[in-house]
Amino acid sequence: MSVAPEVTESSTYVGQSIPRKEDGRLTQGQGVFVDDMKRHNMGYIHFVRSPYAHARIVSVDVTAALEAPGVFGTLTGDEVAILTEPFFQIAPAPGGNIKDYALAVGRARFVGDPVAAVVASTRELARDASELIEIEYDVLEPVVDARTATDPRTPLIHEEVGSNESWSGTYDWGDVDGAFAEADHVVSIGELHFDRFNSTPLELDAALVEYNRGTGQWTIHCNNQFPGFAVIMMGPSIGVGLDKLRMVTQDIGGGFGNKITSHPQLVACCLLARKLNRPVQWTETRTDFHQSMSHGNERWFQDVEVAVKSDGTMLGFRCKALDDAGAYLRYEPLGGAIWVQVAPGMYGWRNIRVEYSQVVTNKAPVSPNRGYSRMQHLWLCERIVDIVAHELELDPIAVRKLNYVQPEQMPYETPSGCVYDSGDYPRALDSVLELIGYEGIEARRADAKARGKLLGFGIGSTLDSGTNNFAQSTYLNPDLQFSGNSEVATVKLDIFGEVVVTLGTTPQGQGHETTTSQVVADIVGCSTDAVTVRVGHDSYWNSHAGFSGTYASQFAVSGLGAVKGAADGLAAQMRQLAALVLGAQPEDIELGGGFAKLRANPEVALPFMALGAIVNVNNANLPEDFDATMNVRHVYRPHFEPLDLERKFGNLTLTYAMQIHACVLEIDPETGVYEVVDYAVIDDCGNRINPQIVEGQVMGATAHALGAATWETFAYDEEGNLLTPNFYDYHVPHALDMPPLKTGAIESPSPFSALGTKGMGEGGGAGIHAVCAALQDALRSVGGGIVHDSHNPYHRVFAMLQDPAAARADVKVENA
Amino acid sequence: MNVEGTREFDASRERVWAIISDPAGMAGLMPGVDGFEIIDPTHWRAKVKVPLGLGGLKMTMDFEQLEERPLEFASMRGKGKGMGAMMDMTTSFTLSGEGDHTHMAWEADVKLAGVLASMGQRVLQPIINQQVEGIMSALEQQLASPA
Amino acid sequence: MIKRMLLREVEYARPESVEEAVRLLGAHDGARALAGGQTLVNVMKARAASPEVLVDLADLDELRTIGRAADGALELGAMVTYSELVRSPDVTAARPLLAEVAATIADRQVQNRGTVGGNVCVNDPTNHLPPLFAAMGATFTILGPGGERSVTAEEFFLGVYMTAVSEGDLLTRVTIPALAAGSADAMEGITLGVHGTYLASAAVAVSPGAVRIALGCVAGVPERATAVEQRLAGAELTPENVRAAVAGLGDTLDPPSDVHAPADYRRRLTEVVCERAVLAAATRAKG
Amino acid sequence: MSEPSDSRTISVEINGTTFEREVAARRLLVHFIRDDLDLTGTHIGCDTGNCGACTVQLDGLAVKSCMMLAVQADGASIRTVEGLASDDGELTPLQRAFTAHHALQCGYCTPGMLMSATTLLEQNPRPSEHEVRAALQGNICRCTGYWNIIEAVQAAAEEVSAP
Repeated sequence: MSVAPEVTESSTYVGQSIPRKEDGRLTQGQGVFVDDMKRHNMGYIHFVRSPYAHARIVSVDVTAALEAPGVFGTLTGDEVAILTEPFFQIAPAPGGNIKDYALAVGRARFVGDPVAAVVASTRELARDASELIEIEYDVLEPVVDARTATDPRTPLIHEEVGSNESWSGTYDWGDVDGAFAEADHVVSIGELHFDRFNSTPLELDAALVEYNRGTGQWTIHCNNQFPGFAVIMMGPSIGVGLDKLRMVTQDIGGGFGNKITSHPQLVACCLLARKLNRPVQWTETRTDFHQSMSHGNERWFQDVEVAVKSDGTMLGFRCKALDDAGAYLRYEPLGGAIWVQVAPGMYGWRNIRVEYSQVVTNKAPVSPNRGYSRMQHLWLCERIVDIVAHELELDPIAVRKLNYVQPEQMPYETPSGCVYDSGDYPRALDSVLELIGYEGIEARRADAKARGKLLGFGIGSTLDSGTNNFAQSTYLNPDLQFSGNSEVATVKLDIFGEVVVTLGTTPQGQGHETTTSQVVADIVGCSTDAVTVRVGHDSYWNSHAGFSGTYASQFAVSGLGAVKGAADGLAAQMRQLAALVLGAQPEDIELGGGFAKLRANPEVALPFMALGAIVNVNNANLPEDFDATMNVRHVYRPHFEPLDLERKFGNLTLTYAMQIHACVLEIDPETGVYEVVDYAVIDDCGNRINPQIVEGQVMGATAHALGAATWETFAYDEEGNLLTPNFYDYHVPHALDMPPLKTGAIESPSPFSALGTKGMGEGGGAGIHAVCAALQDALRSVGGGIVHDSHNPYHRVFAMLQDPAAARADVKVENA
Repeated sequence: MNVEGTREFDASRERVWAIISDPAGMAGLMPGVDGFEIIDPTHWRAKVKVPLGLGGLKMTMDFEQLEERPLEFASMRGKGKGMGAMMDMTTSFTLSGEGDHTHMAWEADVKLAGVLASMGQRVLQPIINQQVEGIMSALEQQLASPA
Repeated sequence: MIKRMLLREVEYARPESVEEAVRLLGAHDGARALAGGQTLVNVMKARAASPEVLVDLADLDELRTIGRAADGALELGAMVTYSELVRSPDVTAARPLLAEVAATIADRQVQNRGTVGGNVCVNDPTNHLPPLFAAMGATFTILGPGGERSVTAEEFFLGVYMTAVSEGDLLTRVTIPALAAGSADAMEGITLGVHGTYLASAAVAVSPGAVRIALGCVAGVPERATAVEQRLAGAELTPENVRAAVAGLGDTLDPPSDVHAPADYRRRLTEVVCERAVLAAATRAKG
Repeated sequence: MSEPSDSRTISVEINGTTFEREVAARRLLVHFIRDDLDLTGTHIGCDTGNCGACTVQLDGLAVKSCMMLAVQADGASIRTVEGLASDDGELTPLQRAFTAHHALQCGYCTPGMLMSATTLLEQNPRPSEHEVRAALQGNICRCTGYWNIIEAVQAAAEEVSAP
């Protein structure tokens, strides 16, 4: 029997689950990941990292290491401080005064902070030599709790800032005080905590860097997923123009945002390639990654107050948000603005005030992680709904439906000026309830009870906002000159009629080669097999723009928007040429099946090969004014209106996909151990180019959420040691840990994107919300503990079982 | 990590004190001491090999006497550096008791950095307990033998 | 200091007889036996340990056998892998629980390489076999320069990563008495994920009139719950009796805290898994 | 006699070809395969033997090549992902099922997954869903959540076992 997915009878490739073009090489071990590449005489880099969370670097002595066998050279923080400028800071002063370099200069600020680097002829010899680098530290008191970071007795991490606060600002929309005056109930929650974790892509950060002495140009083979951002950081630091930094990616083994901020290591690699005049290679270890790379934003929500009408309608909320950025601001404080994309969650709340502040701590720097900054805030919104429902004894499902933005309100402008493009949230909720079999939930609860288990049911609803308006950065720093977004694609017709597509993106498993070929094949009129999509990103291809990369749920809009623009352009040129050759008008020409045909008489046709050849190698007879190149570069730019910085108001993202998750779990009341026993997800990301790929993203993000909800955490001790520094203690769920899953989809096309698509891939955070909701539901019958943390290991659940009063002590209801 | 405990000895405080206040005496009690060197009256250095089945954890420990009230109280700080671990330990002993009986209360504040600190939390406490047990048993044994 | 993944220089030998292995282990300071390597190689990658000489036991076929002694006791060569335990008819006949537990150690790949001898010689408090063997009343046969000796579990496990196998010694065999009529074993644990690292574990062997209980994860060695054993000796193993006997067990323990389980929680878990293991063993013994 | 030494000449058969190389005693099997033999389909994703990206078949059993020294593989027969398809490029049912069921995204864990799953189907041609999950437990995937992988393995088993 055939195991191929069913291809429906359809005139288009778009909308079908065609098998992926990428899979042939990846299932045969023929993918090319960075660590697979070798160069003659290359050196292996080993970073020596600080074992202390906070320490003055008294001295670094590389003498013995330089004499060790096979060693080519070293790099120290002192050299880096001479050779480079500190990285550009997004934050305004004083947070922007932070001096961040490729290696720690003068002070180590987290366990794993790279202090020196050594290069040798083999991996083992580099590692051996690293033990000979003598570093003297003067250990300082570490700052590990964001809540005490600004206490005057707490040591400063960056003295040039004058405080451990890196950024703060108040967001105030609607009439918050009025809403509270109008409320029948005010529900308050003392403190909620969104935990620190990340998506731990299986491939680690890596680079192979070559330096061309003659041209002063570096070729950086790497797996950075946002090369546009990386070079903006690297160029000014090294003091070179961006064309000197040729960024090349091929297959990337997962990214999830975590591979955006490798620029400090890439700069160190560049300096070493130049200094040692040889190719150098760096591959991070798992422990390096956990200790130093891209933790998700840990966030505290304090003094949360919600204004509620007696029927459960919520008028809005106010709170403080305290973000723990870790030791350096590598992409931060952007997290301080990004959440505004989804300020009211999926709800019609009009009055919101958030006093946001961000502090630095002696932990690994935070950087984007799947659902970046929105996930934290959406978790807060979902916690608000479930806690309010619990306290006022309302049905969380009814409260959601009552408070959701309604389909007839679409497109909907939120209090912060963001525009939710389309969707039917109540319908999606009904769909997920049907998938999970909600009508039988009480029978299942009774069955669980008979087995001594506490059953819990919970919903998590979430938005997956995509295609950023980078002007959001000016909420943080009005002097920044960023706005809009951009992505590039080039589509050309080669001499033998092959359609070749070059992207600016850096896919890490999202199947861009496949979905691109579907869009192009439909427009140009050929099969997807006839479309070659180049693997990865290469800035020499000149098919990129300032925001090129793969991050923040945008490919289906920005990437495919660029692809469509370029393919439309090429198709127009092909019609133009065919018309010229066949003596017709371009509008008389139809493209299909690899031919340009006369609409009126399809027998009269030119194969693509002829079109490609005429322009490229047989062009003597073309008219002088014929300007088709058969090579079309298109830059996609979404339109955004200017922001109102005073009110922090305006549209920050183009599309809003959404997901609703439903979770059924059972707690063993004797131990707090729980198991997710049933799970369902509904996704709506507008038109789907390839439904199977979309479903794959939904599944993967769900798995991340389930991992983060129960097992995955970057936990630190009081000394700033990371207690989960690799997969031994950082438990990533495996095949036996996964519950049964049902998925379903709704398509609400976006009115704002070229293909009716919405970017997606980050909606999985809803799994965290759903598990929290289900735990709280299960605890209802045994004292009503309130879930305060996004991460609930068994011992935390046990504590809520043991002392429910403590677990709800800071939750209060005031009635008007 | 803070650990503490008490121990009773059938010996006079003078005898207990004589051993624990003498760096060489202390070194004699510690399990796995490979080498020992007195730098000055308040500083000494020991090469220690904690016997672990996986190959033994070698460390060079620098000790410094912090405070001493004869027959009553002694505190010291030991800083060690070895493969995969940096240790900074402050420990103190308080003695009380009359005649041929000594009550010892001890406590130690152990700070670790390096691979053991991040990966060894689960086994650290049992290892420290093993070490302390080793020291106390050795002390007991020494006290049991004729002075 | 933090970086991992690559071993220090090490010398390697692959002896062809047990005697030669013992000679090599004795002849080189810092020599260590390499069994399946599923812990040792990892620890060496982390450079948390670096033996100077590895004596690979792979070619010692006499350590790879599973047999039955005249009295029916199960004799497991130190190099028997977990996968071999799972598949062995002898194991299934003599102590079926051992096969069941072996199937839950780490994962298939580790089960294919990891060995009985490696598991007990490492004696990590979270390992499966130390408490299980302690409960089953296993004896351990050690070959050293002075000849062969056999020790009980109480004598074998000395501390975290420490056993009676000293430098120059080689564990050759673990012997486990066959289950007598009316006897049965059980092991219960709480793990980090399905089949993950134990946060708490209890192994129990029930025989007519007696219960042996060994707890994992609470100390450097498998901890015998002797007070509970005494309370249950001769008692009918009803849920009520077992619960009463286990009550207060946690207070007698001094377990470590870590990121997954604070000490108090581990005390509680240990009581629960102890109770469940006794009841499970009792049920099997009846069955 | 076998006296200790810091390197050894080993002979290993990999995907049907015998390689004889001198290798340092401390070299991990995975680095021998990837760096010395340039068979880069076998991947590395962790330091602790948890992720399974380096899984290969050693004498017919799935093992993690990062938890073995190359010298330990002396005399062994190894199969890596590059050895799955036939010489004329025909993919195995499992490889085809991975594509058909979208069982991979970034593809980094895929070689290890395929080696674990291939071993399972050789030993147990009709595994239950639980047996599939248990066989893959030692392989971490961060993209798919495993559901499609499990489905692909079951589909391949069905295809192979179908009369």
